[in-house]
Amino acid sequence: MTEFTLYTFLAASLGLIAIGIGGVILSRNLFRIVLALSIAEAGGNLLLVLIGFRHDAIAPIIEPGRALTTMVDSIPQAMVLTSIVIGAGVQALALALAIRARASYGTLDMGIMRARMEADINRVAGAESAASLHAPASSSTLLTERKA
Amino acid sequence: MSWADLIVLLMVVLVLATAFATLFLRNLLGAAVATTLVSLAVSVFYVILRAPDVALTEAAVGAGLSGLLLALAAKRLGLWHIEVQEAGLDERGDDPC
Amino acid sequence: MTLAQGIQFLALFVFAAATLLGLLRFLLGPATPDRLVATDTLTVVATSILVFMAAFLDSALYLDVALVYGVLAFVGVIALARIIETGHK
Amino acid sequence: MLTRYSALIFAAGLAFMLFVLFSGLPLGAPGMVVGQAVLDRAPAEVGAANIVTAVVLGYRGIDTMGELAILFAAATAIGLVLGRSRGSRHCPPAIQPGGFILRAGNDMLFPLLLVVGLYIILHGHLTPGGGFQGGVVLAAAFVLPVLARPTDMPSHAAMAWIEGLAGAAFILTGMAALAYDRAFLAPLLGTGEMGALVSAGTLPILYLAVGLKVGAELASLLLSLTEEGGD
Repeated sequence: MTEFTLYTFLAASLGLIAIGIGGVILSRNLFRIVLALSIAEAGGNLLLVLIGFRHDAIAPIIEPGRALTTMVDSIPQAMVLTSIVIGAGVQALALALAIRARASYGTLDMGIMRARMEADINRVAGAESAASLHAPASSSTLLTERKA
Repeated sequence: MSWADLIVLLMVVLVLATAFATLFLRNLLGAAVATTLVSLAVSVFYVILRAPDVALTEAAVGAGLSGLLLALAAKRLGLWHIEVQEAGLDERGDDPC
Repeated sequence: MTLAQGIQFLALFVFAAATLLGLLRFLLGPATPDRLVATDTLTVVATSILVFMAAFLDSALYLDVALVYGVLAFVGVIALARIIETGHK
Repeated sequence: MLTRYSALIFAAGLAFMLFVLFSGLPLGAPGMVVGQAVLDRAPAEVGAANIVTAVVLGYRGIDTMGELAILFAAATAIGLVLGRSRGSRHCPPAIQPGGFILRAGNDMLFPLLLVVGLYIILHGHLTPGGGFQGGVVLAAAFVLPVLARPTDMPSHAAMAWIEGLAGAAFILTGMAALAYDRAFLAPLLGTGEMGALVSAGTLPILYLAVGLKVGAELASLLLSLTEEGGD
């Protein structure tokens, strides 16, 4: 494996991280945000394994009847193994929250969801303001500014 | 340049193309399919980097578990329904930005 | 060029052509079912790449990866196809 | 629009910064301060042919327990968020029954998946794989029939029992080491012969517990996603 190939790996993993983070920022759809998050995570894992790679080394598994030679670093591999499984758990939880959010607000679009959420908060706050003296004064102007 | 390097280049093209496809495909189910392709290429990367354990985990989680998870979630979110109706609904779910 | 080298070269050519054609269909595919079929093709190609890699690295350990990948990628594709089949109520 | 462009510039700048940072790394020749020590000592100390398994269970066993706890928390949170409606034990199936090809293929694939999953779990200390990967395969084996025949769901109670017993077995195996004045989760029972199926002391038992727990957890997680619950 040449030096050039290792830099190709580096470019791939950094590209995955950049695409993933860019997707998390750019997308307005919750489902797509979850997908972009998993891509960024794959890039980070690839980077960690790449750091543990060693020239002219074999996989860190001893095969009976084969002479012991150098092996690649096994610590990053063990960490990445943990990270991938946790990432799947995070993805499942994020999808469940997205399902819940869509059930509550009827949309997956972040912009529409934020507007409905603020309307909800305002309705509750407005209902309370009749009974309470400590109603937030600025909440209604915030909504009108957003809508304008 | 050995042929392993050529496979690396091939997989880099695959991984970057599918990662961009995840962001820019209008249809969200297609984007979900694209992420399973990303984990496919990453799994081949791990084998080239002499990490069969990690490659096995990525293959199992990325291809199997993530595919099942995304499919079931897409069913509950009604994503295919949105594509069939071609917008016109309240959800603007297909807009990438 | 020995016979083994020739076979390696041929296999590399086939892998490259299959991957690029599958990727093309995935990117161009107008509808989601087209993309799903392209994905299925690509998983089969990737499984054979993994098996070939095991031969190249001279270790049977990598065959386990190909086994699990071949079995589970099928499950994932089946699940996604199932949703497309009956997803719209 | 301004947000879009600034986000693009941010992502590109981040990629450039990371590239500058990481291009200084000694790629292909890592320092391996801890890694070399582990590679030197693990075969004699733990006896697992797979060094990654030796690290995951032998040297970082308590981290693996934390990982199981995180997965358990995620599965519990998903059950809580999606909340099955009370009283209706037999929810209407979310998906119509599958066609003949899917049902026949499922019948043939189920035993294969089961065997592959158990093989991956039990050979975790010899070949790549282990409890987590095998657990994922087992979960897929038990969720695929639900796609084919949505009417017969596996029972949640059985899965909860398997999960609880496997978790208890993991912790009890770890606590057994305390009785021998060893650290929590330290491998017991000697190392055995390198490369044999019964070797590496308690690592196969621990991985079996991990595999069953992860499999039951992920299967119940996926099943709670299939059910049309609170919404």
